[in-house]
Parts: sequence; structure tokens; C-alpha cells
Amino acid sequence: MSALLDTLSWVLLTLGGLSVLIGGIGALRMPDLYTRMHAASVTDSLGAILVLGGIMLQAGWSLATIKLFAILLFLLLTSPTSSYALASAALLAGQRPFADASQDGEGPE
Amino acid sequence: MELLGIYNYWVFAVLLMTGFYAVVAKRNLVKKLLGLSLFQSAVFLLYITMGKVEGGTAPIFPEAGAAVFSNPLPQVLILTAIVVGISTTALGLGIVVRVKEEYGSIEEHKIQEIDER
Amino acid sequence: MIVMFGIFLLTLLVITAIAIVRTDNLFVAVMLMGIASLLIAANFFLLDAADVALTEAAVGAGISTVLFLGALALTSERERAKSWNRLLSFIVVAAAALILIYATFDKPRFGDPEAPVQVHVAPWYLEKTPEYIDIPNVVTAVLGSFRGYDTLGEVFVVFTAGIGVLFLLGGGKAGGAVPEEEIDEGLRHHLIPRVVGRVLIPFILLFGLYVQFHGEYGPGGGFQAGAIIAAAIILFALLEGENRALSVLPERVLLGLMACGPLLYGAVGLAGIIFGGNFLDYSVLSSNPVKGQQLGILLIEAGVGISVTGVLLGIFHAFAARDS
Amino acid sequence: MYYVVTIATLVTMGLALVRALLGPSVYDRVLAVNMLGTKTVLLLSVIAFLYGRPDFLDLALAYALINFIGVLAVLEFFRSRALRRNAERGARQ
Repeated sequence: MSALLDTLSWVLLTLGGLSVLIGGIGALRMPDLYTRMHAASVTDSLGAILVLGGIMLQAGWSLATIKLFAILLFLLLTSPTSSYALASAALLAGQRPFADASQDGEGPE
Repeated sequence: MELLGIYNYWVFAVLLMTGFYAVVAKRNLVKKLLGLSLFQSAVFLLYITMGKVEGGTAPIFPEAGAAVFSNPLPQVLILTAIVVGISTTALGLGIVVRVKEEYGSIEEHKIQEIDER
Repeated sequence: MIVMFGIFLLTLLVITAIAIVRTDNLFVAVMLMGIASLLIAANFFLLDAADVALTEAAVGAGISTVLFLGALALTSERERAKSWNRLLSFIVVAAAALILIYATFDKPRFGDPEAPVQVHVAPWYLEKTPEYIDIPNVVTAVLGSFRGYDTLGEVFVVFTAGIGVLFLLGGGKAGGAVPEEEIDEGLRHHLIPRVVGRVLIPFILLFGLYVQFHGEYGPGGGFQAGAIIAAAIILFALLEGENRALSVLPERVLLGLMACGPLLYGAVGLAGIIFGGNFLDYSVLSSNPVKGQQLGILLIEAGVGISVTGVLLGIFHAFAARDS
Repeated sequence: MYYVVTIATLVTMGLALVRALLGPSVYDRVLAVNMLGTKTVLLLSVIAFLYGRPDFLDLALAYALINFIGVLAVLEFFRSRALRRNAERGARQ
């Protein structure tokens, strides 16, 4: 049983690391702000679930698990909110979501 | 490995001087304050680095098994210094805001020009 | 391996610092400063300073960005002038950096348990804390009891800085072109942040109280808790507008908090004298000296928390009130 | 195995920093700050277990709770700036 849990947490942690990394690459390589945000925020949530889930399996039943669950819960609440706030601020300042490389060099001015 | 041991101190030196450069060379007052914050962070880093003991852990006794602990004293000094740092930075920002209201600019040389007139 | 992690983070930190100095957009510089704060907090944690990392997290994550942005809104976000005497400054700074780096070769090895810093008072603190105070967190013990004078001084510095900001920015408003009620709406029209914020603010406050009163047992204490509670109220002010935040915690209450914190701290010190001990000697507060010490630390941490909350909120409101 | 996650997180922090340095717009930099914030939460939780001191998860919890205040402040900053600009334009006409 514990070997099974161990393997499962291994898998979750590796997948989590992978998705975090993919998010980072996406945020670097995507052509404009909104696609970059998409890459970053979606993998953020998935990566957080996987990584924290993996650690939770390692921690077993303890106070740490509850804290990890709280961290996960708050991350899942705050991370999309800040993505929303960011996209809203960008739209407000007149950044248009065109996936066109010539459009994204504009500052807020 | 020997050099890695003092890498933290090098980072301290570079960080300190980067902040100092901003304070000396930049004319924008907010930029100067940002430089000052960097300078502060560098000093914090120096203290905490010196307090680290190899193989140690944070100086909070765990429930079981006493281990080697890092030095608590620098941590106490820096803990208070961080909060003091943000309050004094806020005071500096307050002065900058007042300067902007009186002079209409936060660039040092413009303020001097107005003063000489 | 962990040493390598630290080195990687420090390298990122240096890159960030150089970028902060080089950019001419102050808004970008403030954002990069947020990154620097995250990196340095992670570094503190790697260097075994959980309490310091928590303080940096509480201050750097919300409050310092908010204050800098408030100042930028009142001044300008572009740096217009070129640097002054760039070459000369660079030479001076580079020379000083080289001298500092040269000096580091005489430093004791990183993490050396025999280094001069580690052999004087620190072992005494670590050894005597269980005996005199009997709380697990040595940092809190040193902060509250062994070096209580220092902390009292720091609290007064924070208090003075808060009073200074209120003197500079309080009172007469600059008067802007935007109608008061429009600017004061906060983010009320943004439904998602508002809902999430309403859910989260109680938890942040609860977490602040946990950090405050759990400070004897884990990372935490008055300074961190004050910053976290202030961050919660600042979040409320961002979401619901200045005036609603002020009607929850009016300016008079904030001033009261600012003054009460140092007063509580000083009163605990004086109580020591009245009960026949020295100033800030908590052992006499209770019949059992260890219990007395714990009671004293609890009270002075409460004083610190109250004063930090009051000062940070007072500063925030002073900046925000100008912005209209 | 914690090392794998830690290294992935650190590399991602490096990538996010590159994004913050490249820009091009200020929003990309805010995005990078936000990414770094979440990555820091993950890093701190993993390292707390790496050190064998899970009671230090408080730190990650603090970041998870208050890191988004910075981004909300940015939104509020741009909102009030847009309002001020509109008012100035209105005053000129």
C-alpha cells in the first residue's frame, strides 16, 4: 500500500514538475501577452495541484497535509484572480488580443 | 568548492554596489529609493549568510531530536530591520511626493535648477 | 545540492538587481523589485531563516509594491534624465565592489560552525532559551526577551516613521481633477476580485492572528502578523474603495493603534520595575519566572503587532488620500 | 525525488525572469511577477519537506494568501490612471 502511494506521489511530482516547466517555456515562447498568460496560468493551476498533491501523499495524515490543502485551495482561488486582474488591466490600457508579432511591442503609453 | 563558499559574499558585494550605483548616479528620486532598498537587501543577505551553520536548521526547536541550529541573533536583527526598512522607505516616498508637489518634478537636476532661480 | 539551489537563486537576484538599475521605466523597476523580494525570501528560507523569510514575504509581497505604486501614481512613472556622471560613478562603484570582494577572501568559509559569529552569544541563547523561557522558537525568545531593548527601539523607529509620513502627507489634499466618488470606487466593478477578496480577507486576518500568537512555537511574531493584517485591510481598501476601508477602521482608530503598540510595550517594561525587577524583565510578572517570561513575550509581541499594523495602514491611507 | 520538482521550479523561475527582463510590455512583466509568485509557493513547500521541517509551510501559506495583492494593486493603479487621464482630457476640452 505504501509502495503504491509512494509510486503515485512520484508520478504526481514528476508530472507536476513537467507541467510547471511547460508553463515556463510557454510563457517565454508564446507570441503575445494573452497567449503567454494562457500558457502561464493554466499550467500554474495544474502544476500546483499535481505538485502539492504529490507532497500531500508523502506527508500522510498530519497537520502538514491540512496546511498543504489550504495552500492549494488559496492558490486555486488567487492565481486565476490575479490572471483576471492582469488581463483586465491590460485591456483597460488598450492592449488588443491579436496573435500578431507586430502588435505586441506596444507599451502602455 | 572553496570559491562556492564565498559566493554569497560576492553576491552581497555586487548587490550592495548595484544599489549604491543607483543612489549615486541616478537623478530620479524614486529610483534612488529603489537603489536604497536594494542596498538594504544586500545587507540583510550578508547577515543571514553569516548566521548559517553547515548542516544546521532554523533555530526553532523541533518536537523530536535536537539538531544543529543556525545562529538566531542575525535573524532577530534582520527581522526587525525589514519592517523598519519598509517604514523608512515609505517616509522617503512621502518626501518624494511632497517634493513633486512643490517643484513639479522628481528629477534632481531640475529641482536644483528651480532652487538656484 | 541545496547550496547549488541557493547559488542559482542568488544569480537570478543579481540579474534582477542590475535590471532594476538599468530600466528607465519606474513601473517596471517596481515590478522587478517584487521579483527581487520573492527571490530573496526564498534565499532566506534556504539559509535557515524561516522567521526572516516570513517577514520578507509579508512585507514584500503586498505592502511594498502597493506603497511604491501609490508613490508612482502621485509622481511620474518615467525616469526622464540620463544618469549623472555615469562613468565616474561606475568606476567608483566598481572599485568599491572589488575591494569588498577582495575582503571576502578573509571571510570564514560559508556555514563554518567555528566562525567568530557562531561562538560568542548564539550558543548561550540556544542553550538558555529552554531553561529561562521554555518556548521552541529561539528567534522570538531573543527578540522579545533577551534583546527586548533593541526591539523596543525598533518599534519606536517604526512609530516615528509612521508619524513622519502622516506629517508630510496628512492634512490638506492636493486636489485633483477626478470626481471623488469615481476614483473612490476601488475595484467594485470587477466582480471576480471582489468575490474572491471577500472570501479571502477573513482567512488572511485569521492567518495573521495565527502568526501573531503562534510566534512562540513556529515562525512568526508581531512584526510578521502586523504586516499580514495590514495587507488584509489594504486588500479591502483596494477592492471596496478608500472610504469604506476608512469607515471600517477610521483614522482615529489607526492613530490610536499606532500609539497603543509602543505604549503597551513600554508599559510591560515599566510593570517589570513596579513588580521589583528591571525594565523589561518579565520574570517578575508571574510567580513562576518562566511563565512570567512567556506572558511578557506574549504582551510585547501584541504591542509590536498592533503598532506595525497601525503604522503600515496609516502610511497606506496617507498615500491613498493624496491620490484624489 | 523532491529534487526533480525543485529543479523544474527553479528553471521555470529563471524562464519567468527572462520574460520579465524581455518585456516587451509592462503587463508581461507583471505576468512574470505573478508566475514567480506561484513558483515560489511551490518551491517553499517542496523545500520545507526537503529540509524535513514541514512546520515551515506557514511561509508558503503566507505567499499563497497575499501574493495577489500586488497584481490587484497594479489593476487599481491603471484604473485610477485611466480615470485621471480621462478627467484631464475632459478638462482641456
